[in-house]
Amino acid sequence: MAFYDLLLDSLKEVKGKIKKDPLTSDNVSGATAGELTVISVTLLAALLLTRVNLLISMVIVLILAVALVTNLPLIPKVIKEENNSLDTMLFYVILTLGIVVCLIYWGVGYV
Amino acid sequence: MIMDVQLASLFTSGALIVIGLYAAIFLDNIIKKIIGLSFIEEGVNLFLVALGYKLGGIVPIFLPGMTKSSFYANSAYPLPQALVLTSIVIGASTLAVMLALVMVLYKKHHTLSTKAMLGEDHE
Amino acid sequence: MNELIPLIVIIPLICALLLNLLHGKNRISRIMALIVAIIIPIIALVASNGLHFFGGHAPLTFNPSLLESLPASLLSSRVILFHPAITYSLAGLEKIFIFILGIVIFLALFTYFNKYKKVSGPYLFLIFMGTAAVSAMLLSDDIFNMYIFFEIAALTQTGIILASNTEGSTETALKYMILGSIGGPILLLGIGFVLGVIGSVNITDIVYAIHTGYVNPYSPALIIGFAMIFFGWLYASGLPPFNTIKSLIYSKGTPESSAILTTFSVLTMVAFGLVMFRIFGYLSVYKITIMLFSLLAMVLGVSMAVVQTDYRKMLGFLAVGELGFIAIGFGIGTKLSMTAGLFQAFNDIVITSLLFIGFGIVYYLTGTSDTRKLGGLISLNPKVSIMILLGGLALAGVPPFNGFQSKLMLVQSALNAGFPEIAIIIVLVSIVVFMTFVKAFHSIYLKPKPKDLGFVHKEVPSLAIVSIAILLIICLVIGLDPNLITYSFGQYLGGLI
Amino acid sequence: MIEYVIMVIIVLGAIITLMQKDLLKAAVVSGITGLCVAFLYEILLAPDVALTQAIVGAAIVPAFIALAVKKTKRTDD
Repeated sequence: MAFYDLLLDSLKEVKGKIKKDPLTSDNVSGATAGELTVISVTLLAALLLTRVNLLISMVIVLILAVALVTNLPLIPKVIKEENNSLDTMLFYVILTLGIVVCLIYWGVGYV
Repeated sequence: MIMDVQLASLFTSGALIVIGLYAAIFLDNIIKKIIGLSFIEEGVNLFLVALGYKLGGIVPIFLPGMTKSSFYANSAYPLPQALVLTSIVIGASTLAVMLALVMVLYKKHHTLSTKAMLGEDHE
Repeated sequence: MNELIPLIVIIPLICALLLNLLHGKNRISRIMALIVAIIIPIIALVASNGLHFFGGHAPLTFNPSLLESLPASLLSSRVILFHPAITYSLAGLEKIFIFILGIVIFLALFTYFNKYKKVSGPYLFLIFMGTAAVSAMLLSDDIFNMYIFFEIAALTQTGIILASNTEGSTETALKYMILGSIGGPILLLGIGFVLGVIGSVNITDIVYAIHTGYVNPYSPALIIGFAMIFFGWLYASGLPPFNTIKSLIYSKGTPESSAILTTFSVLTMVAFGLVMFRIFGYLSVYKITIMLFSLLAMVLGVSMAVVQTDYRKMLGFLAVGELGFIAIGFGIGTKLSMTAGLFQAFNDIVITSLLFIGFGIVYYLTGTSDTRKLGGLISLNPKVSIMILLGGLALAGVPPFNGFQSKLMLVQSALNAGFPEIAIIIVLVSIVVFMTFVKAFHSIYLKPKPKDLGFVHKEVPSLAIVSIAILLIICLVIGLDPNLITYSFGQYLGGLI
Repeated sequence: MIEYVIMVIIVLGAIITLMQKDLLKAAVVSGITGLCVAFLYEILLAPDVALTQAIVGAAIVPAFIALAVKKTKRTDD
C-alpha cells in the first residue's frame, strides 16, 4: 500500500499548506476533490492524443501519470501559480501568446 | 533603396510592439509599464496604416481634376486609415484611465513599484 | 421594420448619456433606467429578422435599379456582393441573447434600486454603455466595429468594478486594464492581418473570400491573424491565462455588478466565438486549440473553486470554469456541439446571475464572505435558501433544470463526434461543480450558526427575492422545454455549417 | 531617405524613453516617438491620421503622463 500512504501523506501536507487556521473536513475534502480532478482530467485529456499517434500518446500518458503522482500535493502549486499578482498574470499572458502563435502557425501543417 | 518603405514600416511597427511588450513585462515602474503599453498601441496602428500604403501612390483624397480610374489605380487603401483614427482615440482614452487609476493608487500605497502596488493581495 | 435594429444599440447609448446627466435625480433615473431595460428585450423580440446597412449603403445586389445600370463586366464580378457599409444583422440567435441581456440588466437594476436609496448616475451610465456595446457586438457583421465595441465594453467593465468600491477594487481594475492593453491591441493586430490578406473587415465578405478561393485559406498571414484573434478571444472571454483576472473581477464587484459582468463576458465570448467559427472554422487546428484551452479552463476553474473558503471567490472561479463548457462546444465544432455550447452560454448567464444575486443577499445580511464565519442562515429565510439551492443544482446540471439539458447535449455531441474522453471530462467536472456548490451551501446555510455571527442588515431585500424567483422560473421553463432556445440556435447554425 | 531616419528615431526614441531615470523626461521623450510616428503616417499617405496622431501622440499622451508624474513621484528607483 505504498501508493496509498503516499496519497495520505500528501493530503496531510495539503492540509498544512492551504490554511493555517483550524481546519474543517470541508477544506480537506475540497483539496482532495481538486487534486483528483486535476489528475484525472489531465490524464483523460492526454488520452485525446491517441488520435495523433498511439505510441506517442502512451509515452506521454505514462510520463504524465508518473510526474503527477510524484509531485502529489498539486493544489498548493496550482494555487501558488494562480495568484493575483500582476507579474504572474503578465508572465502567463505573454507565455500563452507565444504558445498560441507557435501552436497555430506550425500546427496548421501537421494536423 | 535597400528595403521598400512599406516593409520597413512594418518592421518598425514590430519593433515598437516588441519594445512595448518588453516594458510591460520587465519594467517594475508602473508609469513606464503604461508608456510601454502605449507603444504597443502605436505599433499596431502603424501596422494597420502601413498595410494600406502603395509605393508611388497618392493620398486617398479625391480632389477635383482627378479622373476616377487614375484615382482608383494610384490611391493608397483608405480603409485601414479610417480604422486607425478610431483606434488612436481608444488608445489615448485607455491610457488616460490607467494613469488616473495610478494616481489614485499612489495615494494609497505611496509607491510606483508594480510589485508593491499590484502584487498578491492578502486578505 | 429593420430600422428597429440599430435602435437596440442607440436607445441604451442615449439612455446612458442622459442618466449620467440626471445624476442626483433619483426618481427619474430609476424610472428611466427600468423602462429602457425593459424596452431593449421588447425591441429585440419585436424587430423582424434581417439586415440593416448603415447609411443605406447596401451591397449592389440588394439594389435592382442600380444593378441594371451597371456594365455587364461588373455584374459577373464579385464586386456586387461586397458590403460597403457597416452591417448589422438580427436573427433568432441574436434575439435570444439580447433578450436575456435585457432581462439580466433589468433584474440587476431592480435589485440595485431596492438596496440603495441613492442612485449613482455614472454607474447606470456604465451599465447601459456596456449593454449597448455588448448588443452591438452581437449584432455587428463588421469585425472592426466589434473591436471598437469590445474596447468600450472593456472600459465599462473596468468602470463597473471601480464603482463597486469594494476592498482592492481599484487595484483589480488597473490589473484588468493593463492586461487588456495587451489583449486588445493583439486582437486588433489579428484583425489587421486578416484585413491585409483580404482587404475587407466585413465578416460575410471575409468568409466569402476564403471559401471561394479568392485568397489562399492557408496563407501564413491569415493563420497568424487567426492566432492573434484567438488570443484576443481568450482575453475577451476569460479563458486561461486570463481566468485569474476574470474571477478576481467577479469576486470584487457588488453582486449585481458581478451578474452584469459575467453576462457581458459570456456574450462577448459568444459574439467573437461565432465570428472565429465562421471565418476560421475550416482549420483543424482551430478545434484543437479551443479544446485545449477549454479543458484548461474547466480544470483550473473547478479545482480552484473547490478549495476556496470565500464564496464570492468560489463563484468567480466557477463562473470562469463554466466558460470551459461553452468553449468546448465551440471546440468540437459540429452543429450539435455548437448548439449545445450556445445553449450552455445562455444557461450560464441565467444561472450565474441567479447565484451572484442570491449569494449577494447573504453578503448584504452578514457583511462577510468567508464561509467559515457563516452558518445556519436557513432558519433566517428558508424560501430564499431553497431557491439558491435549486439554482446551484441547475448550475451543476441536475434535471429538470436547463443546465442539465445543455450539459446532456454537450455530452451527446462529444460522443457523436468521437470524443468519449471529453464526455467523461464534462461529467466529471460537473460532479465537482456540484460538490463545490453543496460544500458552500452547507457551510453557509446548514452548518450550526457560529456564536459571533453578526448581522449588518436585518431585512432581506424583497425585490432581490423576486429577481431570483424570475431567473429560477426561466431556468425551469427552459429546462422543461429546451426547444424554445435550441431551435433558433440550430437554425442559425444550419446556415453556417 | 528621410523615412528611414524617422523609423530609426521612432525605435531609438522608444528605447530611450524606457531608459530614463527621470519620469518627466520619459514623458517628454515619448512625445518624440509620437511625433515621428505622425511623420511616418504622412509618408505612408495617411495625412488625416497623421494630424490626429500628431495631436494625440505628441501632445496629449505626454501631457497625461507628465500630469500623472507630477501627481505621483518623479524618479524611477
